Amino acid sequence: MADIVFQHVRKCYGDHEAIRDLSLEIRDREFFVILGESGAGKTTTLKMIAGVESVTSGTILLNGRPIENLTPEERDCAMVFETYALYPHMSVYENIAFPLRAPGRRIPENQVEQAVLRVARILGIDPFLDRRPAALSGGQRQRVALGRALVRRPAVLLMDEPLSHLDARLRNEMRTEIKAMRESFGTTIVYVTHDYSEALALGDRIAILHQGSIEQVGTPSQVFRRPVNRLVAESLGDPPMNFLAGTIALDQNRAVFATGDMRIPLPDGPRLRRCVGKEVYLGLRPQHIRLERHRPDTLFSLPSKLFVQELLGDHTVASVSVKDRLFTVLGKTDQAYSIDEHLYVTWAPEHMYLFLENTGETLLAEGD
Amino acid sequence: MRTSHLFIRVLKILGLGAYFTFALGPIIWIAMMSLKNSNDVIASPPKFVFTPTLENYKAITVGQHAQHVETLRPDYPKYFLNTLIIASATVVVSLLLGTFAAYSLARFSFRFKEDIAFTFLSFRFAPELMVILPLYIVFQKTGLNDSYSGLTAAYQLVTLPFLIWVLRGFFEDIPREIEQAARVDGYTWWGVFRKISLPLVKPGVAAVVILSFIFAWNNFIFSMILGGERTQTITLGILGFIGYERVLWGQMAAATMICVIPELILAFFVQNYIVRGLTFGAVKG
Amino acid sequence: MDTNSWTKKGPNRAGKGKHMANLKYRISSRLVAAILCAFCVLLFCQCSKNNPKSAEIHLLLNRHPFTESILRFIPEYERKTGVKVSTLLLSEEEYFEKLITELSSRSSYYDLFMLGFPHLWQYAKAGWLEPLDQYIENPNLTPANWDPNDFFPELIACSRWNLKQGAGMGEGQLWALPVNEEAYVIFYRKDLFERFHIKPPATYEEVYKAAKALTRNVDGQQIYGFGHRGVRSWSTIHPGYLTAFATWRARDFDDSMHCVINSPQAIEITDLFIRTLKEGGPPGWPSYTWYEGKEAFLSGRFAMWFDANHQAAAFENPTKSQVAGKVGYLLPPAGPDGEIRSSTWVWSLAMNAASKNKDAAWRFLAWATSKEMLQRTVPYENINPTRRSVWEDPKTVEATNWAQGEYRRTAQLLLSKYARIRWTPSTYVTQAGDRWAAALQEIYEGTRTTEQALKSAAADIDQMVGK
Amino acid sequence: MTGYALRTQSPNPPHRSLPYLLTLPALLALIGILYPFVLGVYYTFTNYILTEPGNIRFVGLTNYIEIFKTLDFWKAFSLTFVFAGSVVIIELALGLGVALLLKDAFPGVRILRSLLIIPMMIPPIVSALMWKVILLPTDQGVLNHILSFVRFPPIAWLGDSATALLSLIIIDVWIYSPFAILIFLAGLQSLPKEPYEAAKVDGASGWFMFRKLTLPLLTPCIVLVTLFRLIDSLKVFDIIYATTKGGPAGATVTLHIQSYFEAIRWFRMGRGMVYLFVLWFLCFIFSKALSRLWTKVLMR
Repeated sequence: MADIVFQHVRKCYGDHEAIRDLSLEIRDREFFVILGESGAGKTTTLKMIAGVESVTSGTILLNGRPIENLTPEERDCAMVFETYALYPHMSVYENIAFPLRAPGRRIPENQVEQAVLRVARILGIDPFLDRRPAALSGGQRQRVALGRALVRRPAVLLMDEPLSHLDARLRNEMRTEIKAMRESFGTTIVYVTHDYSEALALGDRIAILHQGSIEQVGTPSQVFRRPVNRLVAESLGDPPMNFLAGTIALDQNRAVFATGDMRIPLPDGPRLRRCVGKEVYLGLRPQHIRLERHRPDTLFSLPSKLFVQELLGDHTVASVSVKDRLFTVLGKTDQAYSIDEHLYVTWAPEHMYLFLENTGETLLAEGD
Repeated sequence: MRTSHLFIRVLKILGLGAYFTFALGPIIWIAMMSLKNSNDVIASPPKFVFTPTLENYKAITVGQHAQHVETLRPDYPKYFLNTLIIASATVVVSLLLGTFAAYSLARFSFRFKEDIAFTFLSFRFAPELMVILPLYIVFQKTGLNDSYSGLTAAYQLVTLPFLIWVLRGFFEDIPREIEQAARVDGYTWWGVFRKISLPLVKPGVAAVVILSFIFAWNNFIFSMILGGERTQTITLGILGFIGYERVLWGQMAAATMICVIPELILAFFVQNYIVRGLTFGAVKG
Repeated sequence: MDTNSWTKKGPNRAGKGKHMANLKYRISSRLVAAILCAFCVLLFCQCSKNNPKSAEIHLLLNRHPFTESILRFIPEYERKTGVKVSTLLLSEEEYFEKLITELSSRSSYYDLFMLGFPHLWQYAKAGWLEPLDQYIENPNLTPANWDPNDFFPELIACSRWNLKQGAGMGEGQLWALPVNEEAYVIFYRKDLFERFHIKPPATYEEVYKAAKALTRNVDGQQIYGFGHRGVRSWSTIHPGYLTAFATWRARDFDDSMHCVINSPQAIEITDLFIRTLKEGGPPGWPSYTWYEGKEAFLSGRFAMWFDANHQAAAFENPTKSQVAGKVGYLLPPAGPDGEIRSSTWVWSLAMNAASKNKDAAWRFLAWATSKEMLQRTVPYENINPTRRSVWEDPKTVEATNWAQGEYRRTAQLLLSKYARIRWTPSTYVTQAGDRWAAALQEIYEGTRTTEQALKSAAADIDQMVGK
Repeated sequence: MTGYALRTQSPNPPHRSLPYLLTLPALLALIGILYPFVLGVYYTFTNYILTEPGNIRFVGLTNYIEIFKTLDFWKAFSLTFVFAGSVVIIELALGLGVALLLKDAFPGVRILRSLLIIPMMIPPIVSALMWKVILLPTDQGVLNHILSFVRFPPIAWLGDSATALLSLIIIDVWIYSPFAILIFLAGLQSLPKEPYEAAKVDGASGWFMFRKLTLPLLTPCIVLVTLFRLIDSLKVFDIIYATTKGGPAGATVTLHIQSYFEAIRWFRMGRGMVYLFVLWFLCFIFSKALSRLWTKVLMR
């Protein structure tokens, strides 16, 4: 029903440029996730779509029609705010019915009631319809906010970190619910989060936003497996990717990653050869690294020393110092090491990432 | 630990007791004065024990026919009504004008915003005496003197800047996202203002209504100079108990006690809003 | 309607239809109602105003036995003449502030108002008062039995001035008609004087000694010997102090309008007077207004009280006074030359020169100052009438026959012999008096010596006068 | 008014002119004062005597120079400051203290809160008159009478230059501290609970929480109370007019009272207006400073 196109959109607050030259295409009925750390401009982007923040320059097209000069009520958007922004002086019922009673909609009161009750039933908040938001728990408030957004089948549903204030269990639960619901509602959804797992789990496509600029747009597997730069790679995955500084050198006419006196061979290719002598980072995801007591029989390993190890049920998280850096390693529970034990980290060659030090550009990604 | 807790409790009660003795002592004394006859009221040293009489109240409301006629026809009810009309009209007009201005100053960004806000405040700077004589001439030329509308207009100087500044604070306190949510839900700024912002600042409105009403009710110089025989207010009415050859302290005290009643009633009704509304913080965010 | 429904956590009222009753229209409808109410009220006020009547006069009056009693007869006047009379009655302080605003803006709204001689001089000089002689002489406006010669000649003289600063009282136009007069006596407690064997004082020295002697604890109650007004106002100067001051042959201004309140005689008597207050008076004298002093005397706290003689009406009223029957009336003491010189005060009614209804105003003025009306105000404590016939009327005699006729004797003596306006005619009386009173407070508080305080006051007053 | 709400940039209004349209009616309602004000300022440069309205001459800065040369002016100037400073500080402290005590619910608190505002409901000029009766110098006054029960010698209060200003401060505090209490109560009631719970968990003392949490969160309230109480107490008139009229011996002559004497009682409008203009200017300076603070607080 609705696609959204950003064309060179800028947003400034005084001297501060919150969004710089944003161009983006969100397809009809897509679950589009915007991922970024706080302050990246995610909420601003959403609010510009909703029309509660103005656009400094550039154009936003909704179904091909520029909307940046329309008032919020003229755009058919609904939004779930991070703070929920429930109306404290209204009951849950009134909160959910509020958008339907907007002067432009003129929906008869009996239909309003039907719609509210239907949504409430789906979200499981029908027992609280008479309460005020203050008397609800966080999860219930979140569902009211969701209900208020969904009750009128908007063309675009905007969700701003709707799960961030919930505890872990509820968060997972709601994530599943949202995922299930999106199928039945069938609107374009723009979902903002700082949680990569939420992004990967929910999004059809993900945009990684950093300091007001888009770093990469792609499907979850694209952005996860083939990040365009170090920033994207770093922001997806928990614990985040490990990095080791070094240079690309030529060793026996092959490109190698050189750090100290260690040499790690790299897959050959013209691209890497062109970068010989450049400062780079080697990137390894924690779940791709294994620890060995003895020097493994592979070139893809580095000596290290165990710093700390936490046992977390089915797996362990270990911190080991590799050269002067700490690496995080996810491993199995059956492996227990002692502090300061000398270990080797090792990995499969196809799991190596390589990023340029100065621009962060990806030289090597999974599968290359 | 426990004893220090108890100690603090006792200290708190003592503090409150001291303040309320200070605040209510004179009120009680005025109430006692209002119940004394003309002899007891000027007794020296002052009397704490006396035979209470309602003659003062009777004298100022319906008049009295004692052998020594002290009041003519009591004008006090008229003053009371005048003040009620003027103070209510003042508050209503202030609310109508001030709420929008306060909202605008709290919510929108526009050129000269802070200057406009300060200008509003600055209307309160001018000492009454500085403007009263020229103002009187203006009023006289426009026929506004000795009229309810004229006094209502003049009282805006007292109430409006105050109302705007306080309400502005309350509006600023509404989380902006609540209003944005309402915009997204399909309401114009006016709809948001009416359905969301205004109901949410009810406690603020309640607080400024009572305070503005009090300011208007108590005004002295404006009502003295700009008022007249038709619009004489309660403040002058009470001062009128200072006669040429005697001061009717008892009647003055009775008039003072009656004068407080409308404000107390208003405060009582409005207090629900103030106290409830002020728990607003719990709902935020 | 339930006005605070949103704060109310009602029982769980889940159910159909109930939610429909929302507060959607409540606020707006109330707002509209409020707007309508406000505008209706304002509109109504505007319309009800400015409704010109053929004959209507407006009076601006201060609270005074005369005005309060004349108000009773206004309905009668309206019935008789068909003229509508509307009045604004204010307490003295507020009254003069309102009056100066009205007059200085040349408002024609109020036709008649009350004033004392200092204001008479000020307003007459400013051209705000209508001269009255022409009306008195006009037989069409003044009834034949309205006898101008019945007024005490001294009081009529007080109301004439030729507008020359520093002189000319009793000359020139008649600017107002006197309705009440007061002169100053020392009220004293006969019982206390007898009990402590003190002779009623005949000189200011004796006043001082008596005051000191009587400032004592009597039957467990602290008594103060001597009381006088003390607030920072020219009205503090006017009664006892100016009487004493004049008795020392000291003057406020010399013939060339230089302020001479720091002359040697002035310093001498001021010194004595303030010393009397300080050593024989109540603490906190600078906060005493006439009514606080009067109430102190009424409740028996002062042995002497130097103020307007008509206060006797209250002192002799047993329902109001704890000293009824114990009060003596003492003529002001004589000075070094053996002469008594009392100050005096006259309340008068005057006409606004800007009035648009002068004839109607004069008719009312003539009615209000007629023998009949002045006589009718006496029972309402308008003591010290300004017409001889009223003063001598048996009814008045009966009403004022306090202390076995002592009151009437002193009043008569004062009026005929001793009481005169002791201020030099000029427009500066209130200004000079205010400043002068501040100087007395300085002396009392000891912040300045008598000489310094009066000298600096005189310099300031000279500056006010423009010398 | 607690200032902890998320404060982002104000949004642009829906129409560029809307904010002006919304503020305009209120401005227009007040703008009528401008003409009298300008006229008042003009009078400061003239020799206008109230009783000589036909004889207004422009005299330049003469009035200012004459007045600034007198000691009386500077005395009134400093007295005004002492009075305003003391009442604002006392009312802030008392207001905050009592508001803190009344913040928590306990039986009867609602009645106390209602009773609290009564002093403010009486016209100040009447309150002052009543206080004058209470503070009468000898044991004629009820306060001295009560003090005499504990063998305290009578105090002349308003009648003594040593205690007159103090008495006026007491009266002013009595009338207006309910204003401060009311505003602080409003502020305290809307404080967020979370930071306090966090601080309690951290074992912070009550004093610490007050200093580090309550005071900063209440800053807008404090600014508001200071602003309005400062303006009004610099302009104090009613209560002095009703009690001492500047006496005894000039112990309570403030700028406003002196201007009342000059302009209304002595008819010297030109000089009186100078006092008032100085007063206006003081209000202006202080308010400017305070409103800067207000904006800063809101922007933090």
